[in-house]
This record gives sequence, structure tokens and C-alpha cells, in this order.
Amino acid sequence: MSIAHLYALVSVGLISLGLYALIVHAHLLRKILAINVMGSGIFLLLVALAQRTGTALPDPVPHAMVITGIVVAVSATALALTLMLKLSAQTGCAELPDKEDE
Amino acid sequence: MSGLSILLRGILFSLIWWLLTDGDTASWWIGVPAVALALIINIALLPSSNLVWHEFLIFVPFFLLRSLLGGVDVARRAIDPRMPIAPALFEYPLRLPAGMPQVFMANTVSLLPGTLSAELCTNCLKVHVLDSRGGFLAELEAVEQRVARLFGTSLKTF
Amino acid sequence: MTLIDYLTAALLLAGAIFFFAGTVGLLRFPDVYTRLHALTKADNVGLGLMVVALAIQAESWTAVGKLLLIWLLVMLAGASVAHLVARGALRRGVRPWKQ
Amino acid sequence: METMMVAWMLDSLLGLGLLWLAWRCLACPNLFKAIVLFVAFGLLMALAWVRLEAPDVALAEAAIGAGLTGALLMVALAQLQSIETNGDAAGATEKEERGIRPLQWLLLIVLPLIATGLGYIILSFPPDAPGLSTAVATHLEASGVSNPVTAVLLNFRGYDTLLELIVLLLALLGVWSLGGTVPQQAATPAPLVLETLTRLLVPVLILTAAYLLWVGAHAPGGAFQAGSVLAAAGVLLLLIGRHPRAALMALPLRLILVLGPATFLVIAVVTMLIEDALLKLPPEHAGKLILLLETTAMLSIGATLAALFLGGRRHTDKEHS
Repeated sequence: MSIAHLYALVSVGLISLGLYALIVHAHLLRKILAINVMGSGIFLLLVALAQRTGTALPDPVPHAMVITGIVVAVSATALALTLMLKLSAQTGCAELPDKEDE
Repeated sequence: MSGLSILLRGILFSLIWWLLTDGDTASWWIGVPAVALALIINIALLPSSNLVWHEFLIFVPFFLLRSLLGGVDVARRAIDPRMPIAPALFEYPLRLPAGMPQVFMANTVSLLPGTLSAELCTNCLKVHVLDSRGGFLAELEAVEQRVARLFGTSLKTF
Repeated sequence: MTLIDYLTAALLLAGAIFFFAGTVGLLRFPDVYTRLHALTKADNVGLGLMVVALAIQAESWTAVGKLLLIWLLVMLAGASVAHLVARGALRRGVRPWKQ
Repeated sequence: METMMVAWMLDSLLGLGLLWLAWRCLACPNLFKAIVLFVAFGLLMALAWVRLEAPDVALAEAAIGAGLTGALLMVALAQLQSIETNGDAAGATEKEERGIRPLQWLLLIVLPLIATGLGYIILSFPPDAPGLSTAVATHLEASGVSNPVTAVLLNFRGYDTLLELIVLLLALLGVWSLGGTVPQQAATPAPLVLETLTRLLVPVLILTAAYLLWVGAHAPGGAFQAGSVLAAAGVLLLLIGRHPRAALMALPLRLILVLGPATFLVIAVVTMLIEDALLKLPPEHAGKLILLLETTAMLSIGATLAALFLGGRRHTDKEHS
């Protein structure tokens, strides 16, 4: 096991945590946070695996993809937050309607 | 705004650019437009400043020494098992002119021993003091005097 | 190790002690205002000592200038943000802790 | 050997810290605390990028993941609270959790299985895999820059960046077309200390953005990091109430928003015609073309991110003033 593998395992933890919270929590802001944690986990996985080059410089292609991804993630978050606000302005509640409650 | 102070600000921004780029001459292709843009926006945002530059040289050592003491003081209180603090909120009537001098005072106070500025109202600074038994009032007055000299103004008298 | 190296090591260690003390204060102090005292002042001195430690090792004057610029900006931001947090707490009606 | 030990301890602590912060962020009942924890998580992520020798990513994360996302979330939470105070007192907190439901039990069984599977796959990966790093290194000479990440972003895989700029624009169009959210309360004047801080910082942020743009050619930095720093300056200006109300709809802002993607498209078409390949930059002009692409991309990214922060408040400004 190397440092790269250590961070890759951490990323698996982050992805699982995010996925669990995404499904379990009803509040949309929490779901957005969960997606962001999942996204960070996936970025971490990409960059961690890119580091398996021994003493040479890490693979720059995943780095570039992750930088692109971070910027896309923030714009997607902004869009999601606006959707959430729009929904709660209409329904008075920032949660998705739950079928079991109806 | 005087030409001299525009020139001084331009020199300051050019100096920052020179520092950032390690004096690389090829960088000025980007540096000149960047400095010009920063200067234009700076003039739009901060039309006037009347800092007295030679007073600055006196203020810096005073500030460094007092902020070092501030750090030592709070570190000692934090680590001391008895934790000797007696906090209180205190309103200090400001005699400095409104605007930059008052804000400068508020920011300075937060780094000096035992004082933290918590609100800047019109001509009054709410200060949170870590130890209300200490001589923080004399300290605040001293700082106010120095800030007044730094901005080339005098304190109002009540 | 030369004398300069020892000086750097001593300054870095002293800086770390201040950061540690600031964190201890953050954990031990009773309310948001006292915690801000600890963080702002102790961390400012800690960073200052580390900047001096690195500046005497720096290879060029521009590096020294960069370090000082960082310190200056952190000082400005630290003092301003401490004020804004304290102001926010005061406006929300957070009473200062009293013995 | 001892330094290896220290490095392992540091990385393990960092990893545990990341997991703990992510867990607290997703589990603590108070949403405000959750956002603060998410910002702290972003800062630790930036440290992790440094540990993984990805300083370019660290810079982007520090500006965006820890800064801009936090600001977006905070503003959204404040608006949510002002919506919900009209209804029940739930405010920023969630409804009571309804115990563990059957689906959740299933999840608690399936998720560890997925995680174990993923972990097993990761551990079975060979410890050495150069990936595309040798390919990048051999062609770096022809890319026009000496920072491999910039070479990948703007030359070797320029089409990724082109599409990404368009995605950014689409996100902004989405936010704009969703329009207003809630009426803003009468704007209280920004605290004087914040205003002064902004007035002092914005020119320094502009210089820093320009520096990041310049340095990206041969060291960590580039259009994305520079754009985020510009966006931070924009957010500060918006916070002290310098709303470009009428100017938002005006042509200049829209031109800046499309400047980056448009430049990219023009160069893409030109290279298509001359070199017969999309975004294949001729080596002798690559350096200058990359600088042009990066400058326009930086301006567009900065303007788009700041406009995203301003969000759909445009309509409410119109309706209530």
C-alpha cells in the first residue's frame, strides 16, 4: 500500500458517506452538500490514482480534469441551490414531497 | 486626487507585481495592464487617503511590539490552568474623524493586547476586553492618538 | 547547521507554540468573543514568527517581500474578520460571557 | 525512514480528518454548522491536493471549494430562512428524522458491500502506473507552456476546457431563467470594516489573478485559479452592495461572459481549417494562443462565477424597486 492507495481508500469513504446522506436526508440543501462531498471523493480518487508514478511527476491529465470538474461542480451547485430556493418559495418547504406522507 | 498620490499608488502596485513575479521582465506584458486596471479600480474605490508616510515609520514598530505583546498575553491566559480572564463589553467614544481613521483604529485594536473591536457605530467603538481589570482605557487612548497622527488629523475634544 | 538555521528552527518552533496556544484558547475560552481574541492575536504572532523564520532563509529579496505581503494581508483579513464575526454575534444578541 | 513515518502519520490524520468532517457535515442537525463544516472540509481537501503533488488543484480548491461554494451555500441558506420564517419555525433545521426505514436498512447493507468492492479494486491496482504522464512529458515541448497541467488544459485537451466553459454559461443561463427567488429585505448598509477591507483588497486580488494567469505557463496556476480569484473580488464587491443592477442586463457583462467560449470557438474553427484538427495549436504560436485563451477564459470564468453568486436576484430587484 502506498500514499496513493491511502487517499484512494479515503475517497471511497467519502463517496459512500455522500451517497448514504444523499439518499437518506430529505432536506435539499443537505442533498446538495452530499453531492458535493461525493464529488470531492471522486476528484480525490482521480488525483490519488494519478500519483502512482513513483518518483516522477504525477499524471497531469487527471489533474486537469479535476480542475475542470471543480469549476463545473461549483456552477452546478449554484444552479441546484437556485432550484431549491425556487421550489421552497413555491411549496414553503425545502424538501421533496415524500410519498409515504401522503 | 493629486497626481502625486496616484503616482505613489502606481509605484506600490508595480512593486507588488515585481515581488510576485520575482522581477521577471517578460512578465510585464501582463503586468502593465494588470497594474493599470488595479490602479483604476483602486482610485474608483478609494478616492482619497491622507496617510502621513513618515508617521507610518513610527507607527509600525509600536504596532509590531504591541501586537506581539497581544499574542503573548492571550497565549499566556489560554495556557494558564486558572485561565485568568474577566471579559467585559465596553463602549469607547471615538474622537477620530469618521471613515478610514476609525476603521483603521478598529482593526488595530483587534490585534493589540486584550482588546477586540466588536462594533463600529457613529463615533463610538464597542470593544470587547479580555480582562476588564487591566488598563485597557489608557491603551485605547494611546492608540487613538497615534492613529490621529498617522492620518494627519487631530482628535475632537468633548 | 549554521547559526541562521538554528535561529530559523527556534522561530518556527516559537510560531508553532503560538498557533498551539491560539487553538488551546479556541477550545478552552467560554464564548465567541474570547475565542476570537485567542485566534486573532495568537495566530497573528505565530504567523509573524514563521514569516520571519522563512524570510531569513529566503534566497531573494522578492521572496522576503512576498512573505511580508502574505503576513500583511492575513493581518488585515484577520483583524477585519474578527471584527465582523464579533459584530455579527453582538447583533444576534449573543451576550458576552461573565464570571 | 523516519520522515516516511511522519508522512504516513500526516496523511492518515488528514484522511481521517476528511472523513470525520464529511460525516459531521452530513450528519449534524444544524444546517448552518453543516455549511461551516463543509468549508473546513474544502480547506482540508486543499491540503490533501498538496500532499498528492497537485498544487494546481489545491489552488483551485482553496479558491472555489473552500471559498466560493461556501459563500453560495450561505446566501442560499439565508434566503431559505427568510422563506421559511413566513411558514413554520423550522427555519434552517430539518424535520425530525423518522427513524430508520426499511429502505435505509437495505442501504446500510448494500453500501458497505459497494465500498468494500471499490476498496478491493483500488488495492488490487498496481502501485506503478504512469498513465499519460510520459505522453504529456514527451510532447510538452510543442505545447507552448512548461506547466504540464496548463498544457493539458489548454492544448492537449483544449476541447474539454471549451465544453467546460459552455457548461458554466449554461449553468448561469439556468439560474437566470429560473428568475427571482424571494424578495430581498431592504438592504442594510454593509459594515464599514467589510467595506474598507473590500476597497483595499480588490486591487490586490486583481494583481493576484493576473499573477496566477502569468505563472500558469510554467508553474502551478492558470485561468481557472485566476478566474476564481477575480470572482472572489466580484463577490466582495457584491457583498458591500455594489450591485451592477442595470449593468447586469447590459451588453458589457454579457460580452465578458461569452468572451472566453467565443475565443475558444474561433480558434477551434481556425485550427480546424488550417491544421485540419480541432484545437490543434501550431507549436510556434502555441504560447501566445494559450495566453490569449487563458486571459479570455479567466475573464469569463470570473464574471460567470460572480454572476452565479448574484444569482436570480435580478428579477426581485426589478419588482421591488
